[in-house]
Amino acid sequence: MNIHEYQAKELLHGFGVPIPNGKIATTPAEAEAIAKEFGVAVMVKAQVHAGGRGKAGGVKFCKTPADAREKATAILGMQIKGLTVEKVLVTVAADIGSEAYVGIIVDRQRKKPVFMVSAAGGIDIEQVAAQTPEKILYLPVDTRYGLRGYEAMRMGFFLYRDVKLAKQAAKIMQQLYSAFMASGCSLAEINPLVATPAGELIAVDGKMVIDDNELDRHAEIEALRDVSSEAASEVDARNCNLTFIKLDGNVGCVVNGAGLAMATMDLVKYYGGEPANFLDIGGSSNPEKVVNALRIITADANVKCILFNIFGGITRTDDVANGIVTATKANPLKVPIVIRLTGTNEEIAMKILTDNGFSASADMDEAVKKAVATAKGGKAA
Amino acid sequence: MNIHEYQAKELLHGFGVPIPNGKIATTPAEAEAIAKEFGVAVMVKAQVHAGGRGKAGGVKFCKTPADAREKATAILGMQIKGLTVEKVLVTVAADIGSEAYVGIIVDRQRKKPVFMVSAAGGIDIEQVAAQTPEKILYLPVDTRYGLRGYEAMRMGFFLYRDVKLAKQAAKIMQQLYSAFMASGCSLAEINPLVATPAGELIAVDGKMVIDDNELDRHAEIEALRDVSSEAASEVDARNCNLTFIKLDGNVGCVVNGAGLAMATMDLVKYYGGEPANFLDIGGSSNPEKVVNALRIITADANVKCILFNIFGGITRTDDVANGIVTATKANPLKVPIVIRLTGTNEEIAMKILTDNGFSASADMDEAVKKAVATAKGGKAA
Amino acid sequence: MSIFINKDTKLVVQGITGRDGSFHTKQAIEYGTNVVAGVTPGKGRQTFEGAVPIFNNVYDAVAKTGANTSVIYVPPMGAADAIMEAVDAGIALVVCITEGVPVLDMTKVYPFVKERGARLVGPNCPGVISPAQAKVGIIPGRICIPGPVGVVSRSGTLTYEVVYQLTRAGIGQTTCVGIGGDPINGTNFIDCLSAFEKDPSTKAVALMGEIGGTDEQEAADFVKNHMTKPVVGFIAGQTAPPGRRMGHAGAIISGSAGTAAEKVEAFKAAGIGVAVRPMDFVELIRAKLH
Amino acid sequence: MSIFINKDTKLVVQGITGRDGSFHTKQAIEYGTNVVAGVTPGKGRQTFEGAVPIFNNVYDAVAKTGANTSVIYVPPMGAADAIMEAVDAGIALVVCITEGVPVLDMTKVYPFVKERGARLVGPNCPGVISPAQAKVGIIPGRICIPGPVGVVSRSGTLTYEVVYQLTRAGIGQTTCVGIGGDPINGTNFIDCLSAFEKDPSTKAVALMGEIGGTDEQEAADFVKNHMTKPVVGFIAGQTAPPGRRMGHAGAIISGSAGTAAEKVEAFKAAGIGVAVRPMDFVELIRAKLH
Repeated sequence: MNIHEYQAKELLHGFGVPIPNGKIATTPAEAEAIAKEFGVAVMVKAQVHAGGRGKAGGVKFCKTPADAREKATAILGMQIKGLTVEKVLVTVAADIGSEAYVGIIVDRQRKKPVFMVSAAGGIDIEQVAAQTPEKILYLPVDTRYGLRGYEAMRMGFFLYRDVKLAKQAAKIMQQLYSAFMASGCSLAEINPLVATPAGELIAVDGKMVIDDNELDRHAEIEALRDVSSEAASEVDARNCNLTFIKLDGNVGCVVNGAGLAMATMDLVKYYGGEPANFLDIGGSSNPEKVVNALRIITADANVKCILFNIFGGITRTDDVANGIVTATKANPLKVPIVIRLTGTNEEIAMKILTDNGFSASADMDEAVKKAVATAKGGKAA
Repeated sequence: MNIHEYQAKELLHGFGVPIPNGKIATTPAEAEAIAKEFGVAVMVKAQVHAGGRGKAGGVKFCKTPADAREKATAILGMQIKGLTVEKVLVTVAADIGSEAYVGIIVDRQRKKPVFMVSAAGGIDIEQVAAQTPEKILYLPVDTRYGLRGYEAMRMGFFLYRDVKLAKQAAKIMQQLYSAFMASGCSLAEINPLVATPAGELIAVDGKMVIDDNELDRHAEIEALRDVSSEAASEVDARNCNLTFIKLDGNVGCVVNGAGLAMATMDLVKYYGGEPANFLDIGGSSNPEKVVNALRIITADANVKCILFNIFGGITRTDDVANGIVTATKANPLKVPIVIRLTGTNEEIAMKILTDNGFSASADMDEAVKKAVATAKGGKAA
Repeated sequence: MSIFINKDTKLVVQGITGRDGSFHTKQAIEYGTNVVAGVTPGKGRQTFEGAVPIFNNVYDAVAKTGANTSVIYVPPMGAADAIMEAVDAGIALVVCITEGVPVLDMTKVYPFVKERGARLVGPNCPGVISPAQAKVGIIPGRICIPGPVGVVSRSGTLTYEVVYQLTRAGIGQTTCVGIGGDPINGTNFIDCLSAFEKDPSTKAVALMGEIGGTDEQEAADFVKNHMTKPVVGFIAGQTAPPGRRMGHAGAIISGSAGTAAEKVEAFKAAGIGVAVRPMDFVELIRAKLH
Repeated sequence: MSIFINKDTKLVVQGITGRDGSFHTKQAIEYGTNVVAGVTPGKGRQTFEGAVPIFNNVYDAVAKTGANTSVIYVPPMGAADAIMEAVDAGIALVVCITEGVPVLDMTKVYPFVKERGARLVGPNCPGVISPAQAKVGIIPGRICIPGPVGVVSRSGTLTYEVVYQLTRAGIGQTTCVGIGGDPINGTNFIDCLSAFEKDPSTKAVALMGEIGGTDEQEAADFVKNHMTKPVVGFIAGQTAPPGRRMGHAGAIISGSAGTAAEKVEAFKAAGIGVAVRPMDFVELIRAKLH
């Protein structure tokens, strides 16, 4: 789960990380009032779940309150990577001496959270990584022992030669690590970590991504979710425990398991079709999930044919069959459906479908071919 | 460092452990008022750093407020193992269904904190351990991973067959472990952990011992220290960073290092003398420590001779010599002194002593023999 | 022969009385797996289906039944604890089916399991099956037959698909292992390839990978340098849209690695046969076997 | 020959600029120890006494100087961290002099050091000296001479006492090790006895124990079953008053073990010569050497 910059910074601040003063505005007038209150130059920053805000014009420096109003007017309502900006963070503009990058992410290879720090911070950090990898220090943390003091100091000295700055940085590493672990993060970043000319460190931007699997333990984090900044169909799918990503094709796919879902999409493409979506109904199944999946897919007017590809393991195919029958009784389908079912309780599922006038096959290749043909203009039973 | 039962229980309660309602009284009238406020039968319990309070008559059941006043009158001012009772805990008497023992201690052999739990709780738990060891479950905790849920449940089921009680107990184990780790304990005990007839668990008595080495990190725990319940000379010694235990002999010993201090006492005894104390001036030395050591030892009227046995490693013998000179200039000694010094900066130390009219030897055996003889009636230079 | 599980497997089911646990335990028993015990705290001294004794914890189950393998169907927040309990109780192979285990939990579970020399398969995996010998997890028994092919896969249902096609073509399996697709899992491709290489009954290996990470590339290296047996591979996600990248850190740590094209290249460079469609496994494997 | 340290020891001093660190580093250098580096965060690029380069951390010290042994003089709250840093940086032998290290810190340090196959001596110990070769810690160099006796002790100054008496009697030492008296320490009697048994120069061992715990009894068992070389032992605290017991738990876990009498009995049963007074070592060891 993504949270906004201002939320991430507040969380980090709760663990002691120094951040510039800031408040949220949803109107230009609010932005102006906040800038007036602060009485210094501010940044107005779009709060959306998308990278590259700065390059898209969503982050602006404002010398005066009137300036803040004007910039907020431009940014609020702006579209960034398909998402509408509904809030801006108005925050005191820091005096910038130098900018460092500090990130922590769970690394598959090392099977640990890994810190990445670089004195060459800012928006071009990926280029630094690609072109001058020696400018990045990678430091894996053994979570059994936590981040040890000497590791934090090592990062501090990698970023700053000055011992006072190095010690401040080491402290921030500990605070960032605590926030990362306590909030169940898969990613936390401070970029830039600014050293002011006065010798103070301050987190000018912050980003946190929460492991969805942790949310059951962290009601306070789940409460930070901002559904207004996500695509409605994806919010709907998530509320139904489905993984859904909208695409541009016309074959609506309902599959169980991410691997099989991807293989199904690959096969649709292989046979000349275009998938309309990725949709994984997941493991443990119930008929309700299928009803929701059909509702979400049929909301897409591009879909010309619906393809079910279900291979039952922990998913019971009879649950899926019951879901199809229930959903189509309540809302008769306007597009043809091709069903492929095999595995757990396959015989029961086939009987349910046949009894209700559906046909189904047990062969994936055959079903995909048929769905592609149907979407191109043919018709399924 | 020891803390009182009421302090330990408040600490445990802060981590969620259920405890009976209770308040501290320093006068019988207060005890009566508290009992009246609670409106139920209470226990009046002496708060003193000594085991065996119950057997010494320091813990009493009181049906009425008048009863509480009477029992408090008897207990306040009572001596238990040489310590005067200055406070009593007046606490709601729990309804007792069964009594379990739960303790956690750092174990040298396993190099881990080890839980010990037994359904046969109460004051005779050592007998249970000696006679029916199978009634105690030992569970070492790997602090890298913390107390895991299944370990806590295993202890819960060892204590209670009923799943509800087992789960309550498991939760209390987690809370106790958290309190143990967060407070820097070397010991924490709940004894008895009472199961009420209504099926609730409650910690009726609690004990915590804090690792002195942790106190620098735990100002809030250091603040719980009750110097009124410790021997004045030991409080004085601790404040001076000295380890001091008073004994009954007449040879006052000032030694650096616990092993050498014990070996010195052994040798005093071997040559027919009796040590007046154990006193370790520890590692890193400064003259101040010696001044304080002399003050504490000379306060004991039994002391007939003072024996210094210093073997300098990290302790510098010149620091010790300077301390002796300074202390005796300020407060001339009334008893003879025998000095043995060798090791780091020995030549400088010898010169300091000689210049100030002291004699000193480098041989332990000789010095001990001389001190014993002096204490018996001879005289040192 | 087979890898990881066989006729000597003595299985304890953690979470045996839950919805998934009870359903799949029945299936495992029907399949002929030696299910010796179940664990559900508070249900000790009961029995499952009148046949399998239930214990309050894995220690008791191991002490009383000699269980050597465990399968886990407990809810995600308790899965890490269940894995560590099994390993602590002396179980040598733990198969964790549970989906949704927090990845930070796994950062502690992984070294815990390694320290004790046990093997974990999963979490978030379909488990292991050695056809006609034992089934530990949720891979449907009826889609497998005994034979010479070792199967290893990061995905669940895609594994079933391929195994089913092999079976329909009369090509049986020594063992099928679903290693799971979570960021941190206990057993990787190389562990399985190495075991298949050593298993005398396995004559060829089918490997199903996915986009993301570099496990497939490392597997390809292993095949190139350490395997004598033929391997056929597949990568799912050729047409998947690029996932939303995770901050700068995600980009830095993975670099350009993880695309399907790159993985297919690595396979080819290692001499691994590449199945374009799942059904292609049949002909490719058949050719390798002859 | 010797154990743990010798002419090849390349020492890094953690906390080299502190009061104790600087004092004892000078002594170590005077003794002829090869002190290659010091560590004090923030003082990197300076030098100690114009001769020893100082680094901000142990990694840099190891990378630049090839240090293989570390000695720690940092304050107690930072000692656990310093030990782990040294081990992480690849140091094989870490000697921690610091007194007052919280014991719960050590419950994590101990497995950390073991996991990485390093050796920790201490904390709260006087260190190690191999006379005429190297001195790591605070054992005064002038009280030692080279010779055939291995010395191991739980206490600091008592060790000096015994070593000094041996030296005055002309009996030299291979290595003297103070293992420290803290509840959890990195190296115990058995580790040292085992090393002395293997060291060809060591002909006899002097062992100084104390009341409390059961380390001496275990050492006696080891001597009985695994040592061919003669051992002479001493137990301090024969006349010490019983310590205040630590709750019921303290009584349960230690039972009746730990008295001086019991330990002396264990020594006698294992054929260990028992010194009644520290000075008795001289005659007992002399007899064993001839």
